[in-house]
Amino acid sequence: MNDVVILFFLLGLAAGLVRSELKLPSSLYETLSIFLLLTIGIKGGEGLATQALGPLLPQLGAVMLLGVALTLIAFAILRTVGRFPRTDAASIAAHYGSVSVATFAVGANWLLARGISYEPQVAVFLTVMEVPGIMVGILLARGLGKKTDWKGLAHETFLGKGVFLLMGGMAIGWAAGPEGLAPVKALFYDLFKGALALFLLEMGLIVSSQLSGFRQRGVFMIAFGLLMPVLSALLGLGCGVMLGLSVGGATLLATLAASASYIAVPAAMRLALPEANPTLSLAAVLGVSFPFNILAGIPLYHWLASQIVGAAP
Amino acid sequence: MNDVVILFFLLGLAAGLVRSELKLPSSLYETLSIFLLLTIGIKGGEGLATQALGPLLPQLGAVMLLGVALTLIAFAILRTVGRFPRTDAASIAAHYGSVSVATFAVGANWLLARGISYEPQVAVFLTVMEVPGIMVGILLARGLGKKTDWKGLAHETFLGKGVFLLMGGMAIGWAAGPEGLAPVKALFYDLFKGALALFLLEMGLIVSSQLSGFRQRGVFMIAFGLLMPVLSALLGLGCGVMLGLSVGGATLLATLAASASYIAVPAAMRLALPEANPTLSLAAVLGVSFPFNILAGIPLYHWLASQIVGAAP
Amino acid sequence: MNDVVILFFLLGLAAGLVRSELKLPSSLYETLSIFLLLTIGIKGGEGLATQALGPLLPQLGAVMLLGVALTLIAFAILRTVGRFPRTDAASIAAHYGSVSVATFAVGANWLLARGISYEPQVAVFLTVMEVPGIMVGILLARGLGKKTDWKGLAHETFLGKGVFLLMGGMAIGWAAGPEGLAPVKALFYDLFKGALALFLLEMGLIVSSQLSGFRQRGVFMIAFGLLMPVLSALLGLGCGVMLGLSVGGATLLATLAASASYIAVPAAMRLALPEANPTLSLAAVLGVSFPFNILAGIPLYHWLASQIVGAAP
Amino acid sequence: MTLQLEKRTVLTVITEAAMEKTMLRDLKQLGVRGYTVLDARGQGSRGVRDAAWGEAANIRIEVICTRALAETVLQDFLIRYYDNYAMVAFLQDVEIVRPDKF
Amino acid sequence: MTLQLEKRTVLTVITEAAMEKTMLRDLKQLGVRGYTVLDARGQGSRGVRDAAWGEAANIRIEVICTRALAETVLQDFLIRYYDNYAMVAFLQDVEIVRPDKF
Amino acid sequence: MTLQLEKRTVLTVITEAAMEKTMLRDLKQLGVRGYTVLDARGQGSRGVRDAAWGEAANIRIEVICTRALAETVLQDFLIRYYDNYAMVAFLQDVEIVRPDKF
Ligand SMILES: Nc1ncnc2c1ncn2[C@@H]1O[C@H](COP(=O)(O)O)[C@@H](O)[C@H]1O
Ligand SMILES: Nc1ncnc2c1ncn2[C@@H]1O[C@H](COP(=O)(O)O)[C@@H](O)[C@H]1O
Ligand SMILES: Nc1ncnc2c1ncn2[C@@H]1O[C@H](COP(=O)(O)O)[C@@H](O)[C@H]1O
Ligand code: NA
Ligand code: NA
Ligand code: NA
Repeated sequence: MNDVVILFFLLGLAAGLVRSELKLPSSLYETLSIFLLLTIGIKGGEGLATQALGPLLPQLGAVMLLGVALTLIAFAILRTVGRFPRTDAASIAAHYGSVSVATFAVGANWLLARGISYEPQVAVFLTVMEVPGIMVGILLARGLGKKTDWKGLAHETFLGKGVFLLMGGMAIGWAAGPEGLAPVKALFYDLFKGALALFLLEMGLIVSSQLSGFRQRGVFMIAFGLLMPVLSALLGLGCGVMLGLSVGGATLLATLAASASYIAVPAAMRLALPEANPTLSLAAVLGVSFPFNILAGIPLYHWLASQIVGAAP
Repeated sequence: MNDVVILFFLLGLAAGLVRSELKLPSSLYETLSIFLLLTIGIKGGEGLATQALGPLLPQLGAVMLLGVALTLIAFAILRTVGRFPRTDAASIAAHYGSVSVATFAVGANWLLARGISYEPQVAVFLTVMEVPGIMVGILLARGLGKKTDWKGLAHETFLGKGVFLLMGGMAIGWAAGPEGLAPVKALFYDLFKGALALFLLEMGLIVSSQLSGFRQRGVFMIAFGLLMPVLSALLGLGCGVMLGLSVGGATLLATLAASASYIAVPAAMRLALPEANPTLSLAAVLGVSFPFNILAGIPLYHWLASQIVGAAP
Repeated sequence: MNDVVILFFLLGLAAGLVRSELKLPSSLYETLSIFLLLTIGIKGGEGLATQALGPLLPQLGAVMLLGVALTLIAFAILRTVGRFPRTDAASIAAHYGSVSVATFAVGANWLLARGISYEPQVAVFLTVMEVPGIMVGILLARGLGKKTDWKGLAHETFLGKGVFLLMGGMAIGWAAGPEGLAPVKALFYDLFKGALALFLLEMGLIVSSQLSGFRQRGVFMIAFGLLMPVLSALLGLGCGVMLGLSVGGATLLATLAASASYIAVPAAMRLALPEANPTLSLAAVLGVSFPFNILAGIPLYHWLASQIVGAAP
Repeated sequence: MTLQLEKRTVLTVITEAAMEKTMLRDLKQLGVRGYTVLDARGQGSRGVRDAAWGEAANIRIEVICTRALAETVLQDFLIRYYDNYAMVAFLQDVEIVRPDKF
Repeated sequence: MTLQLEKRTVLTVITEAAMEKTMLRDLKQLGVRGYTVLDARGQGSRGVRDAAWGEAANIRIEVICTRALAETVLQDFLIRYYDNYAMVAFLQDVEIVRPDKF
Repeated sequence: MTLQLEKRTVLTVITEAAMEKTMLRDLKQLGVRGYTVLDARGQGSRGVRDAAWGEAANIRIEVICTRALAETVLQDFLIRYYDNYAMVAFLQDVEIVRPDKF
């Protein structure tokens, strides 16, 4: 749990909380996120290059269904227990039905630091799980009416920076293979952890800036931000067992399920459901669920995975 | 031909063509180009540090003449076959008489990946070949009249970022020598290929944004953008043989001759020949010649070089 | 003395002096300074992790007193010999009583390149020595009146980017220890010298832009900018001997004493002593003392340290 | 030769960076022939918008056009965006040359 | 529905980047409810301010408010900052919608 | 003490980033005593100018000066640059303090 990258997150958080002058240039943040997305894609693609792609398709179907289920469950909880208006509930649910690349990176790093391997296709899961939350969220809020610009939305989603760089990196990793990638590994692989550390420094700053969002509905949102990830992780673990993943793979799928989007989904919701309150969802996602996942969730999900996957026949 | 850096170029190109949201921060692009220029200079200087500089001077004279010849030939073709107005012809010719650092970097990388060595002074050729195209282009358009601000232009050219960083890097590499450079090689040498990959990602985006320039005179410009590099490469090879370069050195000199400037020359032409259409030249240089050179040209020039240099007495 | 990083400084200086177009993106400068501050902190913290912290406190007291003494001495010289108005003298004195991280980095790099070790707590000295100069400078200008916003100033100083990143890096290095840091060393340690080289390139540009500040009081400021560092270094050496530091440690403490702030102090003075002329102090600090220290001062201080520390009983 | 100055209106919109693409598309549909965009930060009734993080940044769009078109665009943006997005908009008179451009 | 335009004043201040935090705090104390900040470079009586280096950069602050408040702020800034800092300030009339915001 | 406001003119030029050095030199030759520059992107009759790539970026230059000088500069820029460069320029009235500065 005391991975060094986490210390950078805590430093950023502290900087924000004590109102230090510390601020990273916005182009550094953008550069680091491009770097992380590309590298995660490349690593996944490199792994896929060495195995048959046949069994992948049904697995992708399964994790997309998982995303749909998570969105629906979150929506139900937010409507019934939380008594949120329809649009707000749908928007928050979309965040939790989708995934966070930063959480995934911390999880993958956590496993690597402990020498635990995972299936390369989990990086593909990351890519496809960005989408269902957004689609289901909008359907829940708007129904199947014609008002939503689905074409524009599909464009935003599939050609947005996140999905495009993940898929592009995957294509590069797959096409180049381990040997072809050798010349660029000094940049993309050797510096990955350092880049993740700097990125988490900025994440700490971002998280601290979202905490004021709890002024409204604080108690419920904090509880939801803690419990929804655990519930999602359990479903993710179940899905992982079903797909026959290793302990590492199941841990990462649980981490993905538990993670909530704070980039792609907020942007999509701003455009598709403008009347939904963006402050509430970001406060829950960034102020509670992201820190919980990287500080306590990942070790917990790994412990659960090793219990369940070990026990599975 | 399937070097991994080329895959990044194709990814950037695809991103632009499908209108993805992908965009690199402008300061990343600037940082990468500073990095590449410095490193190319340093490597060249390091090489020069181990050899006598005497024979260099006549070689520099020869490659400058080559640049003059290329500009004149391009101008003649554009005026006679293309029937371009004088100023447009002169401006486009200046682009093709000059060189492209990015193309050079891909060429050098291509050779290194195959273990083919080249003379360090080719980096010096790169520097001096930036200049003649600009000067001759302006002379062709304006004659020897007094209207051109030659002093300002010389300042722009020699003290512009490109030439200054190349020459400065060279001075550093030369002064420090292989041992002195050791402490900074982890940055400048080990990360060179990764940085080139990211740079080519952006180049793909830039190329895709120039393709609309073919609305005017498209067919001619595409043909010119394909054939002029091949013609130039042949002249470059001839010059390389004359100078007694190795196969690697002759390949790189051919690549330099074939390459066309898309940074220094457009900027100089904007100031010196403002009435020349900048869209046309950039479309040809970036939309045709740059991709052609890095995708097909370099292997072709190497094949030609190995035929000719092997055959030369 | 011909360390390669110094060559980058000279290149930047040359670029500025010949008015080259060379300009680094501001976010690159910011990124490099964040990187250097964090790394210096991390390295210091890593060193501290392996030793008892008990003896540190009295040492910190001693170096803070050193900072106070340097500020008072500089003020006395500027008032009596320089006949400066009270506020200007106080402001310039504050710069020289404080320290420069860039100078420290060059000094540490100089020692490392020669295999000379130094005590890790010198990085802590760097942090605490930023402060006394500012406080004493303001007291000298304003007296103990109530007009100064001490609270705001303390906030600026302790939570400013510089001190916060140094202390934060130290905390990370200390908490993670050598093994915990291993995953991020490829970024923070291996690239340190390359990053320092690029940073000094920009420093060269900045220095060249400050030289016009000598139009007023040029001769005196140049003399002060050369002699004050030497005097400070001697006091720093004395302090180092008193604290029982090694030759390397004493050299670095002398370098710290000799260095003058050009980031934290100017910013603090702008706010606290707005009527002080900022051009004068920056010209002396950046135009004279910084280049003197990194080009000639550090070797000189090391030579002195080896004479004195060797001779001390 | 004396300057031929004509009056036009400049509409300035300060809003969320996330809206850039959408609003520029709207502008074109409404018949605007040019615009300029600057990156900005700021504070207003919807809190501080100042972040390394693109989602929480602002942009400042400037459109020079006829009074009538400026009012049409402002009206349209008011209805479409004012309630749900951080947004401020204002009009100013300006004098331009080359009136055929705007 | 026709646009309900009202007159307000925009105060623009171009000054040293180092003053951002201080001036924004002053603005709030003087009762301003919103502002927009842009990064800038430039030249004036205090020399060129154009550097990678934050200390030598400029910012451009824009505040839309009532005429009276704009004059109060300008007066206050004149006294507090004009003598010792690189600074330029000016007022312009603008037309806004939603007058309750400013 | 009441504010002593005087009228001046602000000339705004939006043009290609590549022209920055040249135009700022021209401004000084024409007698301008200060200017402010912002980085910008945009679209106009010469296409989209919005790129990571410096060659395809815009800048926005702002000059506060007397009406007469503003018109002289505009006239000069019109003749020298308008035909061959992406460029838009406009004038606005502003009220300033410290009239000796402009
Ligand atoms: N009174 C104002 N003056 C200048 N800019 C403002 C003002 N109010 C708001 N803004 C800008 O407009 C953005 C959105 O405003 P709002 O919708 O009020 O949050 C803010 O982030 C500021 O950049
Ligand atoms: N006449 C002017 N027009 C536009 N901007 C100006 C003018 N004078 C000064 N500035 C800006 O205001 C800043 C401070 O001006 P000053 O206090 O005169 O040095 C300069 O760095 C410029 O960015
Ligand atoms: N109507 C307009 N309103 C605001 N900015 C404009 C307008 N037209 C052009 N621009 C800006 O001026 C630049 C050059 O315009 P143009 O010469 O028409 O291509 C564009 O890239 C825009 O940034
Ligand atoms: Na999820
Ligand atoms: Na060429
Ligand atoms: Na000092």
